[in-house]
Amino acid sequence: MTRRLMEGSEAMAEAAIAAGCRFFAGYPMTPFTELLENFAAKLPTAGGTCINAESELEAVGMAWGACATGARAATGSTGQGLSLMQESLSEITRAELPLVVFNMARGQSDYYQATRGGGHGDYRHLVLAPIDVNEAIHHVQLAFHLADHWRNPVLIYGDYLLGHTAEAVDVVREGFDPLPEKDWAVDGSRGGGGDPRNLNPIGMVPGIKGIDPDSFWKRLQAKHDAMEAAEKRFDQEHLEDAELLVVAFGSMARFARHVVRELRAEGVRVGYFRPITLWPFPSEALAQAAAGVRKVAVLEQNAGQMIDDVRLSVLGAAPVAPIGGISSDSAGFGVGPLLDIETIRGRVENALDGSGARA
Amino acid sequence: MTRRLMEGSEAMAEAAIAAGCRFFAGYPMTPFTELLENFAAKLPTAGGTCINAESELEAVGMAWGACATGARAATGSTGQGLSLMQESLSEITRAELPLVVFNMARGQSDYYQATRGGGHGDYRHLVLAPIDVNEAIHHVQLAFHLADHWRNPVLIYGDYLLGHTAEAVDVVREGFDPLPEKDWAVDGSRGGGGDPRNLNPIGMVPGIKGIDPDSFWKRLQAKHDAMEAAEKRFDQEHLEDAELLVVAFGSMARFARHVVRELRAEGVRVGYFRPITLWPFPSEALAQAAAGVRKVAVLEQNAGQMIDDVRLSVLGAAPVAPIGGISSDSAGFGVGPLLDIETIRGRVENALDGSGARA
Amino acid sequence: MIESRGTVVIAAERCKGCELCIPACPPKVLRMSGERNAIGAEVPELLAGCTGCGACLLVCPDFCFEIYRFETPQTHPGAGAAS
Amino acid sequence: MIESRGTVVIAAERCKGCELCIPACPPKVLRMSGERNAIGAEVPELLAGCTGCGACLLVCPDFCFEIYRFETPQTHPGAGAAS
Amino acid sequence: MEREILLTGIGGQGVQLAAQVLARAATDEGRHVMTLGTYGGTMRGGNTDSSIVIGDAPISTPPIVSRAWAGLGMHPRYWPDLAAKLRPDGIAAVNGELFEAPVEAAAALRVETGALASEAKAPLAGSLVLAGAFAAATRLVRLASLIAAMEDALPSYRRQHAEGNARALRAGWDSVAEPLCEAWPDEGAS
Amino acid sequence: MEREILLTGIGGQGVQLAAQVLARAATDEGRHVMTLGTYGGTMRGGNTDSSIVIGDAPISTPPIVSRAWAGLGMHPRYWPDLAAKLRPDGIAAVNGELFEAPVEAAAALRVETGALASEAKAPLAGSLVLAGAFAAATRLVRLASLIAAMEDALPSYRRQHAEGNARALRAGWDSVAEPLCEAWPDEGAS
Amino acid sequence: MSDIIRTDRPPEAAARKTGEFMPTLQLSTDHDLCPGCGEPLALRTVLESIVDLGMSQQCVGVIGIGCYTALTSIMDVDLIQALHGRAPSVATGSKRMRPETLIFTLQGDGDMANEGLQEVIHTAARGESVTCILLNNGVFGETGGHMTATTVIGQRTKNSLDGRDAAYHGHPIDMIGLLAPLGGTAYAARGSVHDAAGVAKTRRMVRRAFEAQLRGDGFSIVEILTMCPTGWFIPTEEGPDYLDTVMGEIHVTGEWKRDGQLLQQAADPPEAD
Amino acid sequence: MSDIIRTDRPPEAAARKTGEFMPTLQLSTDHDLCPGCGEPLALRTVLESIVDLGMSQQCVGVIGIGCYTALTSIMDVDLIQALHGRAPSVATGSKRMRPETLIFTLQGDGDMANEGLQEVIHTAARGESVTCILLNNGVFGETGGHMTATTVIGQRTKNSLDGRDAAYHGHPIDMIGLLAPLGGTAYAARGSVHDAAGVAKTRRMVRRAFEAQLRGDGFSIVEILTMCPTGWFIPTEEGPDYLDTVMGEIHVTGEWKRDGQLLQQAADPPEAD
Ligand SMILES: Cc1ncc(C[n+]2csc(CCOP(=O)(O)OP(=O)(O)O)c2C)c(N)n1
Ligand SMILES: Cc1ncc(C[n+]2csc(CCOP(=O)(O)OP(=O)(O)O)c2C)c(N)n1
Ligand code: SF4
Ligand code: SF4
Ligand code: SF4
Ligand code: SF4
Repeated sequence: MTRRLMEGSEAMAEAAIAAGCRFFAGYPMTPFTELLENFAAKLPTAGGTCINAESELEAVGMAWGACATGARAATGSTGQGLSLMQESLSEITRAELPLVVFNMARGQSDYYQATRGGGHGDYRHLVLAPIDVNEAIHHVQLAFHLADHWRNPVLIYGDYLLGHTAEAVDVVREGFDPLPEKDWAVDGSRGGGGDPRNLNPIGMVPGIKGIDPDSFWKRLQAKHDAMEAAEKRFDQEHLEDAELLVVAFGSMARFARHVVRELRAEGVRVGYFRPITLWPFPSEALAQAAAGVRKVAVLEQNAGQMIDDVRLSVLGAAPVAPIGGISSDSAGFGVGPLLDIETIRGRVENALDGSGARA
Repeated sequence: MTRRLMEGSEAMAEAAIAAGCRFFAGYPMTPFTELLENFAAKLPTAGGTCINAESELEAVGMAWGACATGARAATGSTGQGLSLMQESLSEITRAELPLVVFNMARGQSDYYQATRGGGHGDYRHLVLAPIDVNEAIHHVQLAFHLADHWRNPVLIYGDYLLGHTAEAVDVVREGFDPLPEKDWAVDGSRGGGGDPRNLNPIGMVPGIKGIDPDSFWKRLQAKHDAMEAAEKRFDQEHLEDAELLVVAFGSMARFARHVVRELRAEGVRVGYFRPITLWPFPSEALAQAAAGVRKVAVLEQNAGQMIDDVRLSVLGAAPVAPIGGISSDSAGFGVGPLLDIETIRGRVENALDGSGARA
Repeated sequence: MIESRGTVVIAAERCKGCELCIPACPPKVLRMSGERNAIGAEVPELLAGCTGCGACLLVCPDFCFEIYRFETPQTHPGAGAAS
Repeated sequence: MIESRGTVVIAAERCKGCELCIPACPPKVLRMSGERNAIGAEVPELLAGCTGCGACLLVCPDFCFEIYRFETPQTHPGAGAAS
Repeated sequence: MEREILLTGIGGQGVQLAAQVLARAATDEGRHVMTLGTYGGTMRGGNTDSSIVIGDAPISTPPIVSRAWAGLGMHPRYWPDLAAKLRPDGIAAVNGELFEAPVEAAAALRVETGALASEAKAPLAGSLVLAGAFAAATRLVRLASLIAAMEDALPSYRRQHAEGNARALRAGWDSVAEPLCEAWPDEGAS
Repeated sequence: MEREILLTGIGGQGVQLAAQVLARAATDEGRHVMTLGTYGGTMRGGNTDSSIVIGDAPISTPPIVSRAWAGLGMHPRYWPDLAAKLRPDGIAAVNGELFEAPVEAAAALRVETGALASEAKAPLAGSLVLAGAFAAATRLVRLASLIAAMEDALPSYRRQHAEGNARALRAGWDSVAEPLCEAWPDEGAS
Repeated sequence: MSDIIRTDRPPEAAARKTGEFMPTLQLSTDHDLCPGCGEPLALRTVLESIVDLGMSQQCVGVIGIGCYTALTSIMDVDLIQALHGRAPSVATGSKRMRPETLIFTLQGDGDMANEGLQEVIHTAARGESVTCILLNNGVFGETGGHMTATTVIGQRTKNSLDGRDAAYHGHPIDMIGLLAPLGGTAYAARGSVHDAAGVAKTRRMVRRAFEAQLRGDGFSIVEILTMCPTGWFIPTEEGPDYLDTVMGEIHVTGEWKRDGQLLQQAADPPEAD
Repeated sequence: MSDIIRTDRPPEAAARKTGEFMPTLQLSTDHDLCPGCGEPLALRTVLESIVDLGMSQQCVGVIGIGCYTALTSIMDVDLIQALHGRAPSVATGSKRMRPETLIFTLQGDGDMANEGLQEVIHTAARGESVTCILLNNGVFGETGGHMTATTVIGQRTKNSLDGRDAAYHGHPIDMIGLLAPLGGTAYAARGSVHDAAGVAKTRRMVRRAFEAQLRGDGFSIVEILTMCPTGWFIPTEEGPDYLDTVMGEIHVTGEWKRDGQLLQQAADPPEAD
């Protein structure tokens, strides 16, 4: 174990490279900038390429071209830059390309964008929301694996805290199940043989005019359903006899977990549930975790987005109340006054009132 | 009454002009192209401007600049082009500008994008989904009114059928409640007086360094809540004793309504509910409409998007089942085999089985 | 007497009748025939005097021409080229 | 004897010590003073010989200069301009 | 009452114009009308279809018609798709010169569109002949309305065709001796 | 056990370097460490803060620390914000040359950072003096670890400062006679 | 009529086939582009150049969105279908990961000069070793023939039926004029398929652009002027002449930059190659 | 030290004030830009030109995203805050609805030459009567000093600490060289604020650009080279010289296009104006 103190941005770049990522393209934007800088610093020595793209639209295009050749590739931005990438991300998903996308968000207001896809049409990314740098190291490697496994983009939802917090960590290359060969990747080799590859987002098949939307969509839908069934991940604590369940993801979950642990130490019957995958959302697990509680409190740093998924999981079995909210610093980077243990403890305690959780 | 046979695209452009729209910018894309063409043909004679913008990103920027001066302005595309506009649409909303946006979608797969906002951050557009050309004429005028009233973008969710179907209609200018003066609009006049205007999406105030995110967000949140409370619209039919409730919006609702009417004529106890505003979603009304039913069937032409809002409304009170699905033609314009009364009737009848609705 | 140094095969069934080949032919030995194919397009026909230069092939958007050069030029009795 | 045809007021409290004004001054009568203001920036000072040309004003990013021209040039005893 | 009419033909036969003329004529007569044209691609020889719904109240049928009261066929290639949607009690009016097989419908009308159009010195206006004959057979709209609607529907650079087109509509109308299947039986003859 | 340490100062005082050195030294000693730096803007004279959490198990505290065991102050301007977070039983180590008012904490250490740094011929390394003194007063990390961590933290183009910095760390360490408040009371002295 | 030669089958007299219906890298001749469209001619120049250079099995095409997209179904080349406007960036990513591969884009003027203008400029400035092929017909063919950013003054389009008017519609962009001077551009040329000689010249340009790429010289671009009788609302047979006289006058054909050197005047590529 | 003149208050001897601390269209002098930054100097040229033309109450600024965005808090002008890269389109929409208003954009090189390159080119080609002001420091100042599309070969930035290398980083784009030739461009000039004469010349350029707009001549652009010692990682006092010698050599200053005519050689604007 050779732990080194690394900011999240550095650790994530190292984890990506450990996972075999050989291409990155991005355009600076706080708090994503440092991730880009770390890729730029580290990829060339790993035999890879990092392009400081001229814009987010160009960055996602470059990453598209790179992963289409079979290379492990990634791009990213903050949610705002990802807004610009949505057309591409939607189509890359339909083209079934394994891209890893980082959203180093300014807070948690991009939950909808991350989980519903901000672009046109029906598509979903697998979304991993690490709680800390250590988990991020794992998630980044998992992301590349899952992207290849499903031939689907995987999004990592980070934020300012994840990118800028340094922790003493060890980036170890993880092993995963073997993957099939990337015989779909374009390398030029299938030209001239009558059976070329055509990586496209609308179901075109070489040699055949027009498209057959039905079989194309059926295949995508089946994959979507399989991903949804297979990839739900979550974490939970202190569910035994909990009267109040606090649900949070990503950085906010670290605050929530801390407060729940403190309260439990004081004998308060409060539980903690964290979706690790935001899509697919671990609905069944949450429904079970919420089974006995009198109330579910959703702590998210936005106007109320994940709460939809929480309600869709709990489906009326217990009241679901928001205890977070939009919270920003004056620079707009999403490090607002809500990110404070005392404040959160206060809100949880408020939610406790009447939930019967006080011991 | 001087009815004229007009395609939806033409009628919507005329309605916009009747409502005082004086600026439009867009970039061609099926099935939005004809709307753009109609604005291009009709706006100049109405003293307005239509720019055939060089791209969607530029179109939305132009519309932004136009509406910032107080002019009634609109832009649009299909959902795919709107993907490119999401960064701007998100920020225009926070800048509190009254823009009307048309999504002439390829089917109904842009429901999430329309109702959650595909861009970064917390923002919502008012979303109107007309069922036919006549209602579209009303919605377009309402959209300009609501945009000014709330200083918020309003999105019209149309599709190929709405744009290309001709109906015998009459475009009459509608009256609405009086609106406050647009003293916020930039016309240059407040320069040099120590108190200029600064139309920005982050809460900057002239003369003050930095931003105060809290008061800014509180104001936006309050407006959001007020919009949500005030603007829910819906349509319903045949709820009396209904055992099955069919929920659909936009063009699909026209199919659903037809099938429900046919079935009712045959004595089948089936009801119909249509959200007219997709955001805010008429949850309470739907909950009430669904109160006595044994089952709710959601007919939407996508992989299942509005069904979230239906479930969030019904909250477990009755099972909610999808009876739609992705359905496209070979050109990808969203005019697929699902758009057929027999097919839909079959699906509704399937859903009826066991719901006890057969007379 | 007209001499043809080459000739063409015309895949008339896929001709769309655009007439681009007509002016492209340097010796002007292609002309529209008045005949229509199954998709309703008027197709070209060849008169004597083809040189086998391949100009028609280069300008036909529907890939209707295959070009041959005769080992020995062929001769034909009448006047070939359209005016 | 040095003549000053003009002079400047320096809003030293907002100077950020960038030194852009120093070389900008044609007669070279500005130099860094060694003094620091409340935000810790070293601020410039004026020697005799200012012409009131306003060059410093044009190059100061922090709007620290106000320029005056004397009705009658003022004279000062010693050597003014920095070397 | 809603009357659904489907038209089919191939590119260049004037199907969309005929649909426009019927729909506008009905609109001018104060009816509620809805119509939607669909094209089978840009290629020559592709199909070109249209649907019209005419009613005496706002149209509630969706724009994609799945059961129709009437079908007009200019070309038999895509007719089977249309025929499958025709109600058993519906009426079919077809281009007698291209339709070889007999058409199955409660009321069937075969029109020699080309011959009549040529006679009317408007050889390209076969679809209008068919529309005229269909209107006469159903009294869906009046001949005068058809002619006015046709004039209205022509773009300015095609105005020179107005007279020929009018002759074609009339030739079609006149070719039908008496109504086969009244569109508005309750209203009496127009 | 988790030890939360907050540092505050103004731009240019070397607060981030001091935080880095403390955090890296603890990492090298095998502890779990988390640290986050925050800056109050680009302007000169803006505040520059840092938080460090050191523990013997993976850190579970969130990165924004709201209650701290220790506070290090290089400049009093933003100290009150920090002081509000200091636990009643915490330790404060401050720059004695700039802090005029007494500091309220269970254990308080005033260090003449400038004088000691100058004496050590490293006049700009006042923050390292403070870090050294703090480490000595708490035995949070060993002096040798501090020096190694400092060398590690310097970018290549600043290597020439390594020796002066080492002297500054040592000067701070040596200025404290004996521990005031042991960081790891259960482990015995290091 | 006299002397009509049979053309429905190969000649009986001894003859050598000197021209195949379609390039060897084509899967079929069946495509849905309009009669008289110039885009299939441009495709020929690209496919034949790939074969000439022996790169059939080391070539990736990145395709934009326009009428030419329909041609992908007949191309026997590994392809990536990009979005409207975005092909140059996609090509960049692919090239970086597969530097030994010949990478080209196929884009229309709507695609390259409107939606994706910035992509191609940045790609050129970066000196990316990819070849962009611009099919310029001055209209968005696919959506019905609207004006684009390259439509020349006076040109008919769906929204300029009386010809583009600078005062009302703005000025056209000369894409080669814009791209050739950029530091990263190694080769820039404009051809036209309005006649057989134009097709042959264009093919030489495409080949030279590909050669520049394979040498690693940097960015290369060939703009190909193509007829769009549908978008211009003219009879098919008038297309070539309209192209040559109306568009060709402004968008001057020839090589503009060779081996990284701007030419004083656009010149034909040498025949010799 | 001898002869230090008091500068903490106005002189006692009779004197005429000939220069105010700040332009009249400024609300305050207090801004957060770095010491030695050139952007406030450029702001001065813009604000003073508006006053010169009597347009203070008929002027709308459309602001991009970069360090200069912070200057909006001190501008006494009606403003629209646009997104990074998108100001020219926003300005277009405003101008069309308020043709009598003076509309300008304020954008950095990251904003205009990277994120929004296509917007400004299309706006120029369209001949839109707006004025774009480009503050070019060759870096993204705001995000920490990374290279942009205009960074000249050899320039230090956060990601080219040893200077930009064409082979590795690609070539810079000469924005005025790109925009001046476009048909819709009426006026194009490049100034520099590396010294007082440069500031004065730049101000004349801005004024002439505004005049072109008010005459309805079409698009006008003034690029202003500005120092960014922070992004260049150099001491503030070296900024002006670095700007002049490193950036100014490639990005040649002067007027490039006047009254719609390209000049053979960039020339200073006449003093007389
Ligand atoms: C983002 C986006 N906007 C609009 C479209 C619609 N669209 C498809 S093709 C096309 C125009 C293509 O024009 P061009 O590239 O010149 O090719 P051509 O059709 O003329 O061959 C447009 C606007 C699209 N596909 N994507
Ligand atoms: C779409 C988008 N991408 C990235 C950013 C982050 N960003 C803010 S300012 C900036 C660079 C600004 O550079 P420039 O325009 O040159 O201005 P300067 O800061 O140098 O004055 C960037 C990349 C953003 N705001 N929006
Ligand atoms: S090969 Fe040449 S000469 Fe023969 S038909 Fe073709 S163009 Fe004419
Ligand atoms: S060029 Fe080809 S498609 Fe056109 S008429 Fe000649 S053979 Fe037919
Ligand atoms: S230019 Fe201004 S800020 Fe810079 S040193 Fe001179 S007075 Fe100070
Ligand atoms: S970073 Fe550069 S551009 Fe930004 S304020 Fe500082 S000096 Fe100016």
